[in-house]
Formats: sequence, C-alpha cells, structure tokens
Amino acid sequence: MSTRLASGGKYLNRNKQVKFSFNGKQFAGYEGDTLASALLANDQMMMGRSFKYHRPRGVVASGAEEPNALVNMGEGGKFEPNQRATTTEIFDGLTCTSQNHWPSLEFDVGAINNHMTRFFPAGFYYKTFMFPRFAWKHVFEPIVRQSAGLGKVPKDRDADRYEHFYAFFDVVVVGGGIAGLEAALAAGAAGAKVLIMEQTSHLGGRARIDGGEIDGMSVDGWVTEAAEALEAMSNVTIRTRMMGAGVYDHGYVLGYERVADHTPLANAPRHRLWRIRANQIVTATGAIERPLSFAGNDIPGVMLAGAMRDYVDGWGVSAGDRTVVVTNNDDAYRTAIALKKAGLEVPVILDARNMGGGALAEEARALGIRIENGKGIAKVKGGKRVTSVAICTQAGEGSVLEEIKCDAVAMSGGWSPVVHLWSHCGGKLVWDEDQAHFRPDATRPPTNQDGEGFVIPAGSANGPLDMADVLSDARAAGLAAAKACGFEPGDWDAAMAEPQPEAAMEPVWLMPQGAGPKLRIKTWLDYQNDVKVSDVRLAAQEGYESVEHTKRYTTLGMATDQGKLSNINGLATLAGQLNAPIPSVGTTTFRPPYTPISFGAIAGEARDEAFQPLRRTPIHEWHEEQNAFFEPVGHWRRPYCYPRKGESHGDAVKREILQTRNSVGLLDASTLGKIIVKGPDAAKFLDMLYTNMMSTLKPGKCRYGLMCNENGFLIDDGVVARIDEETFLCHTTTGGAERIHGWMEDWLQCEWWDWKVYTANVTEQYAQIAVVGPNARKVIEKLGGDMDVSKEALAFMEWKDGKIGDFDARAYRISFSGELSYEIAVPASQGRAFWDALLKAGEEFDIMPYGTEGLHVMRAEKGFIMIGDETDGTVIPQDLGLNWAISKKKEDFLGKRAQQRPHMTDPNRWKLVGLETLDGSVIPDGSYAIAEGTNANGQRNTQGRVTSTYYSPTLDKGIAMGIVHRGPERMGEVIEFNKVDGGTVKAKIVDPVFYDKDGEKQNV
Amino acid sequence: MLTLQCPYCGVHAEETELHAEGEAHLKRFGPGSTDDEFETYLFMRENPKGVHFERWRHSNGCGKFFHAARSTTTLEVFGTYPAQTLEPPKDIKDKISAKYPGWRWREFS
Amino acid sequence: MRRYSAFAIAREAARFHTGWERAWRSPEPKKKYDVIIVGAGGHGLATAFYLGKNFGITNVAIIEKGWLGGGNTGRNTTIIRSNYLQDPSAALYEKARSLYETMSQDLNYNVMFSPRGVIMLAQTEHEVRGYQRTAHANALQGVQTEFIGPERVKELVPIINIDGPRYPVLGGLWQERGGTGRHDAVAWGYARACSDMGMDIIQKCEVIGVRSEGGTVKGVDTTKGPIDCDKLGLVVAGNSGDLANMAGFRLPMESVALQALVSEPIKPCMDVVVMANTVHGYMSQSDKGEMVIGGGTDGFNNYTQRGSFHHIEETVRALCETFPMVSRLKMLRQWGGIVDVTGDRSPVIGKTPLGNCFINAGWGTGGFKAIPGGGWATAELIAKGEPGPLCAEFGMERFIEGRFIDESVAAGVAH
Amino acid sequence: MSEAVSALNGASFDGFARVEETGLRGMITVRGDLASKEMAAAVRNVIGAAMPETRKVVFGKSGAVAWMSPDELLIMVAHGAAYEMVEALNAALAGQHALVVNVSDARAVFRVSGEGAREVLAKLAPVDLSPDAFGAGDIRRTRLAQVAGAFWANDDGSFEVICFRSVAQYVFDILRLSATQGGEVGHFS
Repeated sequence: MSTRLASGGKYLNRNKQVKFSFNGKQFAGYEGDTLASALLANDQMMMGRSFKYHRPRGVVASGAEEPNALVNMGEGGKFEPNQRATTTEIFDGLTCTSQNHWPSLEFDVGAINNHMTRFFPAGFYYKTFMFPRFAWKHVFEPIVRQSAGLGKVPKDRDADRYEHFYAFFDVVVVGGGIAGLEAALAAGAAGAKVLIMEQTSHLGGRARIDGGEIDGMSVDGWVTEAAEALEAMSNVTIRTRMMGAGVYDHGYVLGYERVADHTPLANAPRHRLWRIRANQIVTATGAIERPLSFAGNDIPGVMLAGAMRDYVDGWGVSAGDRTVVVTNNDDAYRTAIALKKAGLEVPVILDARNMGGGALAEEARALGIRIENGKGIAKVKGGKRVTSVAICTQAGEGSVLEEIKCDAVAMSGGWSPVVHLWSHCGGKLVWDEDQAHFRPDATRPPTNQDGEGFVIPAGSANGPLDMADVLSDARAAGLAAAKACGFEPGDWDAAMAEPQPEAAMEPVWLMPQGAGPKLRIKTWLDYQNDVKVSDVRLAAQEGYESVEHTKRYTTLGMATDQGKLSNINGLATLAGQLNAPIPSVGTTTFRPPYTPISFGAIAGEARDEAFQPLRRTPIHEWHEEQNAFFEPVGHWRRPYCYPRKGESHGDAVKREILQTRNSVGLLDASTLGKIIVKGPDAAKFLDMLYTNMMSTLKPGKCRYGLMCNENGFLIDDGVVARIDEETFLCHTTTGGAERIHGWMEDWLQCEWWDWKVYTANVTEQYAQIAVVGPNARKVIEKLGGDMDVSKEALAFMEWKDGKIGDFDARAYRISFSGELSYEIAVPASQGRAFWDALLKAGEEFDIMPYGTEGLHVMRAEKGFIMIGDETDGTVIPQDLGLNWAISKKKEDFLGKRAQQRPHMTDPNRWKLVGLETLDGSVIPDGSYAIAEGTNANGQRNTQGRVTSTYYSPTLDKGIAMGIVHRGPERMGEVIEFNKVDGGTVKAKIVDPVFYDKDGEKQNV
Repeated sequence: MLTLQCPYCGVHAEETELHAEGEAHLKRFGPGSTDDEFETYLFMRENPKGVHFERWRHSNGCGKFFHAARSTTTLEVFGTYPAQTLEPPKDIKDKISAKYPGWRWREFS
Repeated sequence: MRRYSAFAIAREAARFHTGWERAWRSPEPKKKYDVIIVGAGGHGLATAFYLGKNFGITNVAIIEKGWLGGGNTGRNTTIIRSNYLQDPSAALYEKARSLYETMSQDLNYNVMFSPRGVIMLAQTEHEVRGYQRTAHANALQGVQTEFIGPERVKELVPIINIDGPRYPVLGGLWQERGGTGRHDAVAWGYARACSDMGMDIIQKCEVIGVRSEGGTVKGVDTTKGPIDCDKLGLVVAGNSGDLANMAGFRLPMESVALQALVSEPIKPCMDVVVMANTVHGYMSQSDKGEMVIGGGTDGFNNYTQRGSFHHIEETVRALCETFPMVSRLKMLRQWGGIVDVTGDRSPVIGKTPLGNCFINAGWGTGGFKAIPGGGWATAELIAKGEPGPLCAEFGMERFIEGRFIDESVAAGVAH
Repeated sequence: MSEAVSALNGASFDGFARVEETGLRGMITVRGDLASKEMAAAVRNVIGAAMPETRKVVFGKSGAVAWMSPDELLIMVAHGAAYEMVEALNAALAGQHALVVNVSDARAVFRVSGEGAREVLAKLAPVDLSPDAFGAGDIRRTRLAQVAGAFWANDDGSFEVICFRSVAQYVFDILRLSATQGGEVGHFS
C-alpha cells in the first residue's frame, strides 16, 4: 500500500494539517502536499480510468507530465474538470472526484471495453460502424461519445475572476530549478532585467531530490542562497506558481500564473495571464523521465522512478512497501537507494543493460539491494494494483525466469529534455544518440524580428543531466542571453558541483526486446488514450508512416498530457517497425500551451460588463430609464423602440411613427459619425471620396453624399455640410465613423499626401438630436435663443450655428423621414440637458422619442435607402436609382473605374423598386422574387429580392423595397416572392416612394 | 504576435496596437485604365513566400499609416518606413540583399 | 483492396491484426502521367478520386511535399454545412454535403460524418434579417435550412447563454443535416480509394518548378526529378501563390494564418455545431469530448502556420460569453494553418493563364466542408478542359468582370 | 449656457489604487506642421508652453500640450476656456494650413493614483510601464483592453487616462476591475 512515512518530505509543513475530500471520503494531508501526494499518503493509488478502455489508472508521475491522475475539482461556480492531481496544491476544504467511470471508480461498467481490447485496435472505428448509413450518427457515435470525454461538464457560471498583465524584460528564464537559478544569477549579475518563473510553488526543481553538493553546500542550501541573491537584485523578478505556457513570435511569452488556485477563498484573481515581451528567453525547463514499454506497465503502482523518489523525499510518501526498480540507466538507482534509506523494501533492481550500472549501482549493492543486469520485466501482474512482476532477460522474448511479489514498480527509460518552449516558435531539434533523446539544435533556434535566435536552452532542457554540466550550461545560457541584450558578464562566480559520472544508458524501446504480440497488446505507450505498442506497429504496417499519421491514427500523444511521456517511446516504436533511424521518422510539432491553461485566464477581465466596450450616447441613461428596447449597432446600443406598459414592440413602433408624422418626435442621432475635413484641398478631396460633386456645395448648405469603395460598391452615405470655403463636416452612418475616418486618412496619407487636407473625427464631441414632425419648428422656437429656424432663415438642406435656448447649437435642416426635421448638434456634455429641454418644450405636442425601427420604417415609406439594408457590399449606387448622386462631370472618384466593368454596366442587374403586396400583407424579410425554371445546378431561378420590408403604420399596409431584374422598367407588374414554407406572396412593382412623393411635408 | 516600430512616433508597437492594411506600393488605376491594369490593382497580389512589403496603420496609437518590409516565412522585420514614398528606401533594400541576395519583389530588387 | 468491416476486424483480432494490408501504396513516380495533381490534401485527393470514378482517368499522380492530409485538411475544425447565401456557393457546398452523407460507404472508410446539425446564431436585428434572407435563398436552392427562434436554440444547445446580456440570442439559422466529419479520415479514405484505382500518391516530394511549352503545361520538376503530364491540377491550399509563381502567373489571393484550438475533453454536453458571428467564434464537441473552437483569420500574409495569440483571446472571450461553462475549461492545444483568401473570399476553381493547367484554391476558411464538391467540380474541369455548372461561376475571370461571389453579405455588418 | 456634465459625473473607486473621473476638461485638437515656427509661436503665446517633443506632454501657463502624432497636438485647458483658446489659436495660425477644433466634450478623463497605479495600467495596455521606461511627462497613445486610449504620467506619480466619451463607463469598469483589492501584482514595487 501507499502511505505517509514517519519522517521526511522537504516540501511539507507537517505542523499544518489540511483536510480535503476525494469521492466523498474525507482525507487529511499537510500543507505543501499536492493532491497526488496526499492521496498516495492515504493509500489512494488508483485515481482515475483511462479514456478508451476505462482501465484503472494510478498516478505515474509527480508533475506536469502526469497523464492519469486527473480529477473533477471543486463545486458549483468553482468546479473544474481534468485537474491534474500532481500539480494541484491541497487546501482546506478541497473537494474532488475521480473521472471517466460509471457508477464508481472501483466498479466501472465501461471497463467492459477493457475486455474487448483486441477488437478495438488503433483506428478500428475507421474500419467499421459504416452500416447502415444512419447508424454512425444514431447508434455508434453516441456510444463512442458517452464513453469518451473525461471530466464532467461545468454547470454554473464561473465564480472566479481573471486578469492579464503586460510585462517587458531583457531575459525571461523559464524554470526555477538549479539551471534556471544559475542562468538568472548570471544574467541578473550582468545587469539584465530578468524574470524567472517557476511553475510549482517552490524553487530548486529536481536537484533538491537528487541531492549532491553545489559550492560545498547541500542543494537545498544553495537554492536558498541563490533565491536570496536573486531577491536582492533589483533588476530580477521571481515568480512562482507561474508556468511558461507558450513562446510566440517576436519574443512574446505567455506566463500562466495560478494566483489563487491554492487559496480559493482569497479575494484574488484565480489566474493571471502574463503577456510578456522578452528580448531573450532561457528555457531551463528540465527533463522528463520516460516510461519503459513492458506488458502491464499501466497497472496502478507502476510509476516513474524519479516520481517515486519525489514522493518519498519531497512529500514523505511511499508508493508501495515493496518496489521493484527497472531501468536502462543509472538514475533509477537513486530511487532504489532513496527507498531503501526510507526503510522500504527493494526486492530487486532490474537493469536492462548487460553491463549494468556505475557508481550508483555500487552504492545500491552496498545497501544490500539485489541487482540483476540484462534483465527486464516480462509482465506486471495485478488489476487495480500491482501484485508481482515476472522477470525475463531483456534480450529474449519474455520467458519468465522468476516472479517477484511487490506492490509497486519504479521504471526509468531515460530522460528527455523539455523542448516544448524551444519548439513553439520554430526551434529545431537534434537527436542525441548517447542519451537517446531529442534536444535543441543550437544552430537552428527560433528567430525573432531581427532574424536572430531568441531562445536559449539551459541545463537538462538542453541535454546535460549531470549537475556539474547542468550548472555550467545554465551559466553559459544566462550570460549568452544577457550578452544578446548588450550586457557584459557581471561580478558573479559560477556555481560549482562535482561531476558524478554515470554509466551510459542504453535505449530500450521494448521490454523484452523480442516481446511478441500477446505482450505488445498489453504494453502501453499512452496511458490516458490507451495506445499500445501494438497500435503503433499496426499503424506503420498499414502505411501510416509519417509520425503525424501515426499520431492521428492511434491518438498517441493527443491526450491532455500531450504525449509528454509517450512521444519519444511512440516515435521509437514507429521507427523500429519502419526499420528507420529515429530522427528520420521525425518528431511531432509542439503546440502551445505547455500544459493546459484556463479559458478564463485567456479571456481575462473581458466578461460581464467588461466583455466588450458598450458605447453610450450622452442620452443613454435616459433611454435606459425609459426601459427602451435596445439593439446593438456595432458597439453602440441604440433604442429600437420605447415600449410603454402593455405595449408590444410593434405597438410602440406604430405609436412612435404616427406621433412623429402627426405632431413631433425626437431621435437620439448622436451615434452618427461626424468628421471635419479642412484645408485648401478639402473640396477636391471630397470630390474624390464621394460620387457626388462636393466642391460646388456652398457654405451654409448641406448635400446628401454617397461613398463607394474602389470596387465600386456603396459603403457609406450621409449629409455633408460645408462650414466655410475650406471646411466641411461629413456625416457618416453609425457604424461608419471610425471606418470612414480611417479611409479618409488612408487616402490622404498614402495616395494624395501632397494634398493639403486635415481631418478630425468629432463624432463624440456632440450630442445630435433629430426633432421631427410638423410641429418640430414650434418646439424649437419655444426654447427661444437667437437662432431663427423659420423656413426663410433656415431652408431645407441648410445649416446654421446659434443659440437654441441656452444651448450652443448647430442645426441642420435635413430629413430622413420626409417630415419637417431639424438635426441639432450640441456639445455632448449638454446633450442630456438639451434632450430634457426638448421633451419639456414638446409636452404640449405630446412629443415622444422614436427608436431605430421607427426611423427605418419612416425612411422606407419615403423610399430612402439604408446602408446595410439596401446595400450589402454587392450593390452599386446605380442599382439603387441613385444616378442623380453620381457626378457625370468628374473624371475620377473612388469606385468610378470599377463601375465601368462589364458586370456593373450590365442592364440585367437587379435594380431598386418599391413593392406592394396585393393583399396588403408584409413580404417576409429576406424573401426572393422567383422566376421560371431552374438553373444548371437545379436551383430555382430568381429575379430579385426584398431589401427592406415593413408594415407601414402611416399607410396601414405592407410596404417593401427590393431590387428586381430590370425593375424600374417593369412598373405595375406583379411578381411572386417566396416564403420559407414553400408558399409565395404576390407583389406589384411600384415607385419606391410611398409617402409624400413631392416632398411637400419636409419643405414647409 | 508581431512588433513593428512606427516610423512616425517611434513606438515599438505590438500587433494589437496596429492594423494590417495589405500589400504596399500598389499603383492606383482609375478611369481610363485597362481591365487588366484595374484587376491587377485591385486583386492581384504578390503574396510572396519570403520578402514582402506591406502597409500597416498605427491605429491604436498615432494613427499613421506606414510601410514594413517583412519576411512572411520567418516574420523577420527588415525595417519600417513612412507611407509617403513610392518605393522602399535603399538602406532597407540593402539590408534585405545582405540576407537574401537576389531577392525580387515586383519591380524592386 | 480488402474491405473493412466488423467481420474483418474480428478475423484480424484472432491473429493480433497482423494481416491488415497497407491503406495506400508508396510508389516511386513514373516518368509521365495523364494528370498530375499537386497537393494530396482533401481537395487534391478528392479531385483524383472523381477523375477516376466519374471519368475513368486513373493514370494519375498526386504529389505531396509533406504527408498526405497534413495541410489544412488535418488542421481545420471539421465543420460541414451548406447554408450559403449565393447560388453558386450553395450549389457547390450542398453537393459536397450530400457527398459526405454517403462518403463512408463510397470509400469503405468510416469518415464519421455526423449530421448533428449546425446553428448560426443571430444576435442582432441585422443578423436576423441576414439569416432570414439565407433561409429564403436556401429554400429555392434545395438546401434544407430553417430560421429558428431562441427557445429552439436553447433546446438544441442547453449550455448556451441565451439571454445575453450583451448579445441575447434572437434566433438562428439551423441546418439539421450539417455537422462534422473526421478530417484525417477523409484524406485517408480518399487516398486508400485512389491508390486502389492504381493512382500513385507520392509523398515527401516537393514541386520545385512547372514546365511548359508554348503556353501549355508539360510537367513538373520535383525533388524526386521531373515528371511529365498532359494536364496539371494545382490543389495546394496555403501554397497556391507559390505554385502559381512557378507556373508564371499571379493570383487574386493572399495567404494568411487561421487558427483553431481545442479544450481538454469532457463528457458530451453539446451535440450541435454553433457559430456565433457577431462575437466571432464557433464551437463544436468532438467525439473525443474536446470542445473544438475556431475564430477569424490574421490580417497579414503569413506562411509560418503560427497565428497571433490575440485572435485566440478574442475567440475565447466570445465563447466564454456565449457558453459560460467554457470559462472553467482549459485550452489543451492551439495551432494554425495557412489559408488562401481571394478578393471576394470565395474559392477559385478554373482554368489558369497556362494551358491545361487548372487550379482549385482560395477556400479561405471553408475548405474542408467543400472537399467532395470541390474535388467533383475540379475533376470535371480537368477531364473536360472546361468548367461544368458546379464551378462555372468560380473562375478567376470574375475579378476582371466584377462578378463576385460574396458570402460576407449575410454576416451581419451593423449600421 | 446650460450646466455641462461629464460622462460619469465624477465616479470614483478605491482599490489598491484610486481611480476617479476628473470631470470635464477643455480639449483642443490642433493639426498642422508642428515643426513650423508659427505653430511653435501659437502654442507658446496662447498656452504658454513649449512645443512638446515626440510622445511628451508639457505643462504650460494656461494648459497642457500633448504630442499626439507628427502633425497633431492635444491641448488641454479649463473646460470653460476652450472656446476662447480655439479662437486665439485660430487667430495665431491665420494663414497657415492647420485645423483647430474644440473636442472638449468628446472624451472622458480619469486619474489613476496611488502606489499600484502603474500595475493597474499594465493590466490593460501593452506598454512597458516600469518607471525607467515610462516617467513623468511621457504620454502614450495605445490600447486599453479593447478600446483606444492614451495616458500620461504626472510629476506626483499619478497617471491620467483619456478615452472617448462613449466608452467612459467601459474604461472606468476595466480600471476598477484592475485596481480591485487582491489583484496586486507587486511587480513595480
């Protein structure tokens, strides 16, 4: 059984007990425990079930590489699936449950898959489940989906908060082990601005467990001093619980800081995502131990040798009482020695190397541990827990020499540098024959904006495993990073350690090397996804030769650990089957993040009210107070209508329109874009920008203008007012202000930079209110002031500055409704006051506001086009009967050349008309006018479509605008519009102006 | 996540402060141009694998449009320069030549 | 070709699966082929398959610089739908969708086409009108779609945040027969079928030149030597500009990064595919349980297959808002592909300025769903030398004439 | 004249830094040739300030002058004084190709003060806010989370942040969230 040892555990604070629950059972651990160490301490070896076969899974590693020990953490708004037990610090009140089983971890119905293993080889689902055709969707897929997936689905809204942080450094060191510390010391002493981040809560990394001496001190002592020295450097920042999640182009690094995962009750953001720009990045990310491939290597109790040592020395936890150690290298002897020293039994060390180990082996032997060279494991026995191992010769096919009772197995297949961050942005790898691993190829680093390498690997992450080599490599990396930032080495001595020579490791990719199919089908490569040696071999046999093919065909390395344990072993297995050298088979591309990071952290503060900016006009609050129904228009919210008690939206729109047409209404038009264009060449510039001639506009006058893009399509419209000889004010649509301002600047800066024109976007300087209806003038006049708004003093399509009441105002006599109408701009800070004043003055006329829907309906009654309704990016002004607004005198304007192309001048283009249903009904939104027959693809022919369709309260019937094939030539003709239910609506082609054709109402 | 130095305000702006504005040094063709010329102006693009000249705007910043010489395969930036020019400055072309002798991009080399 | 079936698996299980044959051969190139297809992605392989199946042309080589299916085919979010607005697009994508329905049986390879339904959310009045327009167009195009109300959306997608607050769901365009497929399997299934017809799939063979005589294509130079052909099909999403360069013409397109990401797997919680265009994000759940997420493209030319992180951020915040539970999940993996985007964001299938050289390119973000349709149309184009009705509108000449196929019109641009 | 109100009417928040809307401020956008002697004279005579260098803000007798782009200044004066200043600047620049426009109501202004001020901004803007990189008199136009904005550092260690008026509530919200207790990063201290 696994248990807490009476002593030991350098990460623990044994004075502070912590209570938590797992699958409803109450457990206790200590401060400093991870969830995995605390569960082991409570003899909970089995922590989950595998993905495909639902096999029992115990913890196999002690850090970020763990594939098995994943739990559902927390409850309610703090629930999180797939939390890795090995990287979860326990806290009082932690609750978690195991995953991927039903009804319980101990008894899982899905484990039936386990007995069918042979029928579910790699890629089996590509070969079956095809008949009958509907069965995949309705029968097989639901079964597959239900049994797949891991953690439970979160139900509640996230109760935590998250944030981002931008930071800039010369050198970012990822990894707080001895390599990271030494690199940071070197770079920091040189004067560089350094960040060192460590994903766990403590500095020092593996070396603190592996032991040895640095500078004549224990590793623990040296780490403490190094950390103090770094703290003392004002140019160095140390962050723990922060993982280097990804390296991106131009020195961008993501740091994933788990601020409050371990203290969920603190009033702190749960995670903080650091977006860092680094000149140089030092990856001191260490190495990960590889499992060995033998039958039964997935049974709970089989663990990585290094991890088992971590649990004993770091957390005072034994994984078992009797542990068989199996290895192809010297490092695993450290585990045997540590176990023995902790008073645990090590019945045998199986060393696959014929020559056996070096000095460490001698030390183990001296402790009385039996060592068998050239031997391996034929098979591990056990179900939910290891019960024994069968020993065989590594060179053979697995004949059992001896069976040894044990409850744990410590395995080591060698160490692979963590090269993820090096690779994220394109760093290349080289195969190291001696260590049998890929390590960074220093000659092919990822390159930055200057074309120079910007990532430097350090320590074990670069290949070296011996502490002395690790330290010197790390110092060199730190100095190189500082140098690349222009810093010379500072006055700081290199840390020194005695080399500890080890016997060479020997690659072992299958144990025993001649294992037959019966063993291979029980030999796991990917524990979480249940990929075995037999699966990879099958993939190769079937021609999935590229490592990417094999990965995808077998799902090797696609699990939540992203193949940290399985990649190299899988690759070697594939190479073996293909009879090719490992490097020629290639390696898969490493993708960010290094380990999964929360979506909450990625979204940061952007949630609830801060999800997106919501733009408000100066009158917005009033609209809210009136319970306006808003519609989003870009980031603005505009009132759609102002429903009163008991009114439907339709009722409200009708009331607002009738009131406006009959008396007076108000519209908050503040969102319309307003751009000042000024300079000696302003008129010339606007002539290019608009299809109309703007240079002939007189100061004091307004003109409706159209803007097209260079492709000829209509992109914006609005009223232009000439302020003086050199100055114009251009109105744009609500969505168009920033876009059109940018468009103007683009032409002025990049094409006509010698033209003397300045622009300024003054949209937000003003609140703009449309006072509309037969009584509009009376309302304004009631406010007083010095502005004469009579027909004579301010005629249609004129503007004027002056005082209305107390307000500095500019009034434009323009109309988008066909009524007598003034659009009045006042400074934004007085917008609300002006609105209130108008409401008060209009009381006697029953003044009321109308919303965007009323605006839309009234303009449609008048046959005015709306950008976004009549236009959709494929419509040219000529389609909309706007030829009157397209100057024929101008040689050039933006879009003119495009409009000369054959398809644009084609007389068969659909053109704007009005549409009146024969029965007075409203044509459905989006309806098409059908034509006879079908096209070559069997689609029903069409001859037009509706662009705006409304019930007109003014006319009490359905009206619509649409574009129809040769429409204006077909007045009076009746055509049919489709309905989605298959029926049609008959409509007559009419003039698009339904109301006050002669414009008498707006010209009063 | 690119960073480009705005040649107007000097800020080393990151991509989120910038807006990409497409291929640089396009010659505008208006009325009177041939169909081919006009199509080339509007649609035909170099889209090179390697050295490229493009337009950016420092939109969340000083608002200026500028040009950048950049590799589309390594994202190396050879330089940025103002928009009021018809061709890349010599020092930038020289810098590219030093790294990619014989490069060509439309009429520039 | 030995057929795949449950019986075959049972038979093989008895002998530890030692009897499975190669899914496709790996031959050395011959000197000459009737047709060379450059690019063994979905569209290239499908083109070859339909050349053989529909036109009996099997002396075909499919040349691939990397490994088959390793470009955008193996990098996309596997959505299949045909609810397009414009007639030519709807015809092409619906053809593709209908071919997906029977693909597993046609290829004897389970591509796991799962018509679980696709919803495109309408979250502004403008989007409502846009999708109603699409629904009306689809009704006449023979594409089954329906505009559904918010209650129905909630019923189909229980995890959605229907009430906003920022963008309440006002409805959605629902295509019940849309869904997802297993992207790798599509490439592998076509490859197996092509190989079985005697076609040569030549992987790890890069085209380094296009040879022509008198304005007509003669063959290609490759890293495995020159190979002659009568007709050449360029089907190399993400590298079209580069190949066109070799063939001596320019294209109306640019190559940009498109990114996708997946969460860690969780138990099934969302059956349908949901696309939210107002906030720029879409999401489905794979059979493995991962939430598969995509967003928009980068704005600049980029051949690195790495996108910019801020796009991931925008997409993720959109999805956290639309599906609040997403906030408690973790991003497992992000990646990027290179997509070719044309001037109207619709693909190009047609002749090129070089005789007997044809192109299928410019799929932007929509390539996977079109694979069988694109292959079908391109095969017809190559076999007959002239476009058939399916791709008649997709030629490059549309950019000269100003006859665009613009699908963005339905994606709500607010005014 | 009717009483003018700022976008948030002086809203404030006290977290590990203090965030407050400062109220209305007169603002004038000036576009023109900043290198010309006429422009320098206009700024000197009307505002009593020197022409700011690139990305600097200078504080003069009657207001502050911020460098916004190579051909743009933002002049900040008392809200009530803006109109007269526009007149005066226009007069001083008569005959020049220049644009002087009163934008006093187009924006909102926030002050972020206290020890954590730098951190609050560093959560929102992709800008190096370490004291050696950004000091008093520096101004930066940038992005604040999802909107455009600008800020400068005052002599007293506080920062002033400007954004468009329509997004004042959003900017206040993100400043407030960033300054919320418990979110101290401890990076610049």
